[in-house]
Amino acid sequence: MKIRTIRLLAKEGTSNIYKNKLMSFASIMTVVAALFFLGILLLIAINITTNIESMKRDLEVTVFLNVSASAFEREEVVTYIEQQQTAGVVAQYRTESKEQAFENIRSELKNDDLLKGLTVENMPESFYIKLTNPAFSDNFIEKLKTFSGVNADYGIGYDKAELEKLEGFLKIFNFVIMALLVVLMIIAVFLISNTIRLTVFARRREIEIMKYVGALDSFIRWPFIVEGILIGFIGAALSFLLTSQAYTWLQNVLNSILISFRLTTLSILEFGPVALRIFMVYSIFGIIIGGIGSLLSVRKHLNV
Amino acid sequence: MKIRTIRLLAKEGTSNIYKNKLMSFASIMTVVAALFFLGILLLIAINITTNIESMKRDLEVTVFLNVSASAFEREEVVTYIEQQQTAGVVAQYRTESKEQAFENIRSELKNDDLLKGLTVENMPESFYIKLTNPAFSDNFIEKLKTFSGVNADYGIGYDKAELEKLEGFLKIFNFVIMALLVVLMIIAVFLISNTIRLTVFARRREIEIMKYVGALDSFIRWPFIVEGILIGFIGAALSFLLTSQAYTWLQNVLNSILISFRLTTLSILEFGPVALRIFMVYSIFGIIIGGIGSLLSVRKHLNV
Amino acid sequence: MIRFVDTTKIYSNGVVGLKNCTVSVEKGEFVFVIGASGSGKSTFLKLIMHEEVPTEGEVYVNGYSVHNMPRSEIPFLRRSLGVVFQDFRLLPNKTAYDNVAFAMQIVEATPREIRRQVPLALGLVGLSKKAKAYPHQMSGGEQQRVVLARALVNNPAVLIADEPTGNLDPKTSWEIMNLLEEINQRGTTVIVATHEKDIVDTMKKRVIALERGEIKSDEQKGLYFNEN
Amino acid sequence: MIRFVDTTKIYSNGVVGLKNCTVSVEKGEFVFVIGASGSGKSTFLKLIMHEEVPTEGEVYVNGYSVHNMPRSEIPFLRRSLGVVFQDFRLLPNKTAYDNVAFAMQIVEATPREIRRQVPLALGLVGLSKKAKAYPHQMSGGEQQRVVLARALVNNPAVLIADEPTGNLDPKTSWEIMNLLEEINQRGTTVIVATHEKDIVDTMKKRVIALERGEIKSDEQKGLYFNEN
Ligand SMILES: Nc1ncnc2c1ncn2[C@@H]1O[C@H](COP(=O)(O)OP(=O)(O)OP(=O)(O)O)[C@@H](O)[C@H]1O
Ligand SMILES: Nc1ncnc2c1ncn2[C@@H]1O[C@H](COP(=O)(O)OP(=O)(O)OP(=O)(O)O)[C@@H](O)[C@H]1O
Ligand SMILES: [Mg+2]
Ligand SMILES: [Mg+2]
Repeated sequence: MKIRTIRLLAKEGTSNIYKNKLMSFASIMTVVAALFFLGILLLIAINITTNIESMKRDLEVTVFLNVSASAFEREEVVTYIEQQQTAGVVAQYRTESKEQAFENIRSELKNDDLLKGLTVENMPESFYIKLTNPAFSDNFIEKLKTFSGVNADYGIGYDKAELEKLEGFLKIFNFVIMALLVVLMIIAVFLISNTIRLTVFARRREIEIMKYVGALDSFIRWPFIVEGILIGFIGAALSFLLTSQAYTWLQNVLNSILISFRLTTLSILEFGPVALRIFMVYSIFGIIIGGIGSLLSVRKHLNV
Repeated sequence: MKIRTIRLLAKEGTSNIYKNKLMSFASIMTVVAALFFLGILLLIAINITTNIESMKRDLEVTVFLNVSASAFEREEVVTYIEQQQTAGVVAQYRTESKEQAFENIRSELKNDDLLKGLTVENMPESFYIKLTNPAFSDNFIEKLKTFSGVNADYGIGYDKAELEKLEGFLKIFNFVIMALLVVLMIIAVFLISNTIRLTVFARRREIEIMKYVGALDSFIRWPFIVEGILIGFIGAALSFLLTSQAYTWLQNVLNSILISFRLTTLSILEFGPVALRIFMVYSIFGIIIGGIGSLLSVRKHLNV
Repeated sequence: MIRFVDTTKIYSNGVVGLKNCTVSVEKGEFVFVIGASGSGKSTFLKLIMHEEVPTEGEVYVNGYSVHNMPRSEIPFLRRSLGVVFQDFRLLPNKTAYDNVAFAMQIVEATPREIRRQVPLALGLVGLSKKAKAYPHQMSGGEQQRVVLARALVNNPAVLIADEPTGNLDPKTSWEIMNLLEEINQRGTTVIVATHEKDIVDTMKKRVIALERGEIKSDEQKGLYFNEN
Repeated sequence: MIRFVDTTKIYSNGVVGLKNCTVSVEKGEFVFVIGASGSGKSTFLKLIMHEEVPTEGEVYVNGYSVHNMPRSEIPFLRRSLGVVFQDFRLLPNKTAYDNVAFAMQIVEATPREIRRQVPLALGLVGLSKKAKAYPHQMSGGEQQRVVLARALVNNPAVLIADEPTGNLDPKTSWEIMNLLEEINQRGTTVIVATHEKDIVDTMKKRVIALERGEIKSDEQKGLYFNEN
């Protein structure tokens, strides 16, 4: 195929978008609708995953020192924790002194009767350590147990049950969202190619005429493919704009709800950092479905 | 319009579905896809709401009796609770005896040093009451406080914070899901009517010819409307089948995940009880969009 | 019956279809409209059936004033006309029979009338055997005759035929012309745009000749216009 | 050049389009195909251009054997033919100019050739002024001539015309026929299906007459078949 023919076919495909306004509009809008919904769902999924992951990270390892631990023994533990912090295992930690422990238990028990045997001195000092990743917990806890200052009787607390619950949620959620996304993706592909098929169908006479005049399949096909790709891309771009607007709005509303319910541990992602990736996903998706959808739709009518 | 004409037009609309196979297929599939996704999302929403609601109901009112409460005082409280149970305010309740309380605190504190001042006798008896609706909690707690046997110092426990957190979640969730559903609904209407518009567009020549031969608008319009309604209904029925299959499958997978993660407090709704309602929603939605979509699409081409 | 008063039709792209045309056709007349390709014959006929509306001037048909007509009356105007379109305009999804029947269904004829009239009309144009064929399964001439059958079937007051024999062999053309004459003798006004010199010359009917949108001549018992 | 060997075409609904047809047309001939409406003229031409395939028998065109032809060669067969379709088949979204240019674009002609040839072809059929009009903006005869221009523009080895003057007045018809004869004299094989008795009788070319799908006569310097 000669270069001027390629250029001709590309031009043809482009101008067909204008010439078949209604059909281009329908196709573009289908792309916009499908991608928009896909994108919003994806963003919600990312938000929920991120939040559950951060809850998992917020789980603390609780370590009690022996009531009688020496300053040296204490120092050993602190050194180890800080060294692990440098190594990137520990995210942050805080200590609870004997005095604080006593205060806490007193306010917790309320009934002074129960406090009879308790003094500041027989309360243990404790550490609350957040890990950067829950996966480090087992090794970290094993190692801590080896320190003589650590009270192994109390056990080193790490809310395995809570962790597992969160992981369970995450797994369910991931599963549901993956199922939804896959289904939605299939539906999107289906709807878009359906629309393209209809628009090509409406022009089947044209395709036949071209064939009757002696055009090669490729000569007929390429303008449609170019048209499909352009429609996919335009749809993706519009959908991206719509998504960014809708998401920003959603983010504002949700943030104010979060604040009014004091759910400050939850946070909503900004759109900016993911914008480029979303745009890429949209474009690639739109272009591929548009192009392939056109290709397949045209093929059926070429056999005359 | 004569009755035989009405019958004729209805027949015409029905047989057009066969005659324009590709276009009917495209429209039906668009309805199926849109309704299916709408339905799955709706079912997920119902499940999550139900679960959060049931978590809210699982919150317990915790009441401590005075350590020295008499049997009569205790009876008063029990009577009141049971009376409230008959009245439908209390869902269920359980008691914790002094012995159980002692055992619990012992295993909780672990360190025997701390238990020095505690005996079975100076432990309080307690009640854990689940309400049928968290909204009853304020009144119920106020009333309980008036009993002489109840230890008002300990406070009557009711996890307001937890409740508010759950309500916060619920509100966010409801908001997001409503936004999604509204958007999805708009998209569905849009996609379906888009497809119908394309199929009508492909037949605009026919419409024009009918007009040129002298047909009244209504004569041309009705077969299309019948066709649209039928397509909407067929789409709804297929979508319903698909939804019930997909949901049942999802339910099984999720149930096994729930079990493997011991998240037994969560439960997945059965499809059966909501089936009829879902079917009605689908049908009405499909029929209305199909009919109105056709009507509007045809109108444009009648002006010749 | 049909009256053009200083009618001009200019298409949206500026092309003149018809210019200052004043003419009238009385009930029961048989009129040929002739003229070179692009001279405005179809435009003339399209104005009668309200497919196009005049840019200037007036058109009256069967008591309707076509130039400013409420939308709702257009179907009734068209029902009083039987039209053979130059480009056929058959419904692609209907058989020959159903295409003809359609014209009766829209005027809410009884199924019995339809069952009697449609085969009759198809028989008149010699297509009884093609009743079950779809338009794309028929030859050009066959399709053209189905259109004629559709135009005839309701016994319209006026029959408008735009080159009804363009795709027909001379023998069939003559049969069709004789049919039109017979219909005309039963009282129907017949207006035929045609290129068939033979037929026009032989039939000796009124001939309206168009040239570049203008009426060049209008003669009773006219002959096919002899170009230069 | 073109050879039918005992070719039969039966359409999917059982209708016989062509029956046991054996005939050949040599390079440079000018052939009229005549016959009543529905006698198989278009079927005959459609078999040549591979729009239909024979049910039985063989068809050879320009060295291709049409009856069993790989898909990929069909475009090249068609490019060796210029076809005037009975139902026009113009691309609705392209102007007259672009429709004609399209036939050149598919054979990858240079833009310069296209700019030279297309106006020439439109001029030959008398449509220079309609270059920018879309098909729906043209009269029947104008559309028909655009189709002819498209068929001519690539100087095909064979020109196939299915009633190329069906929508044309006698004068224009004659101009077109003279054009076809001229093209034929320059070496192009011309096959014309037509109903125009006058033209066939005057031009005294080879005439193949069909009747119900069968070749009834095939005469050099023939006359329009006199029915019965
Ligand atoms: N829709 C339209 N838009 C623009 N121009 C048009 C339109 N329809 C017809 N014309 C132009 O108006 C003129 C008259 O057209 P018309 O169809 O009336 O011719 P005609 O006499 O029927 O010709 P033919 O014998 O070829 O059918 C022609 O020049 C044609 O190009
Ligand atoms: N696609 C088709 N399917 C079924 N039957 C067909 C088809 N095309 C043509 N026929 C039938 O085959 C016969 C020959 O048709 P053809 O088109 O060859 O006739 P023709 O000689 O061109 O007639 P005309 O002069 O009217 O154009 C006719 O009886 C016609 O009804
Ligand atoms: Mg005309
Ligand atoms: Mg033919």
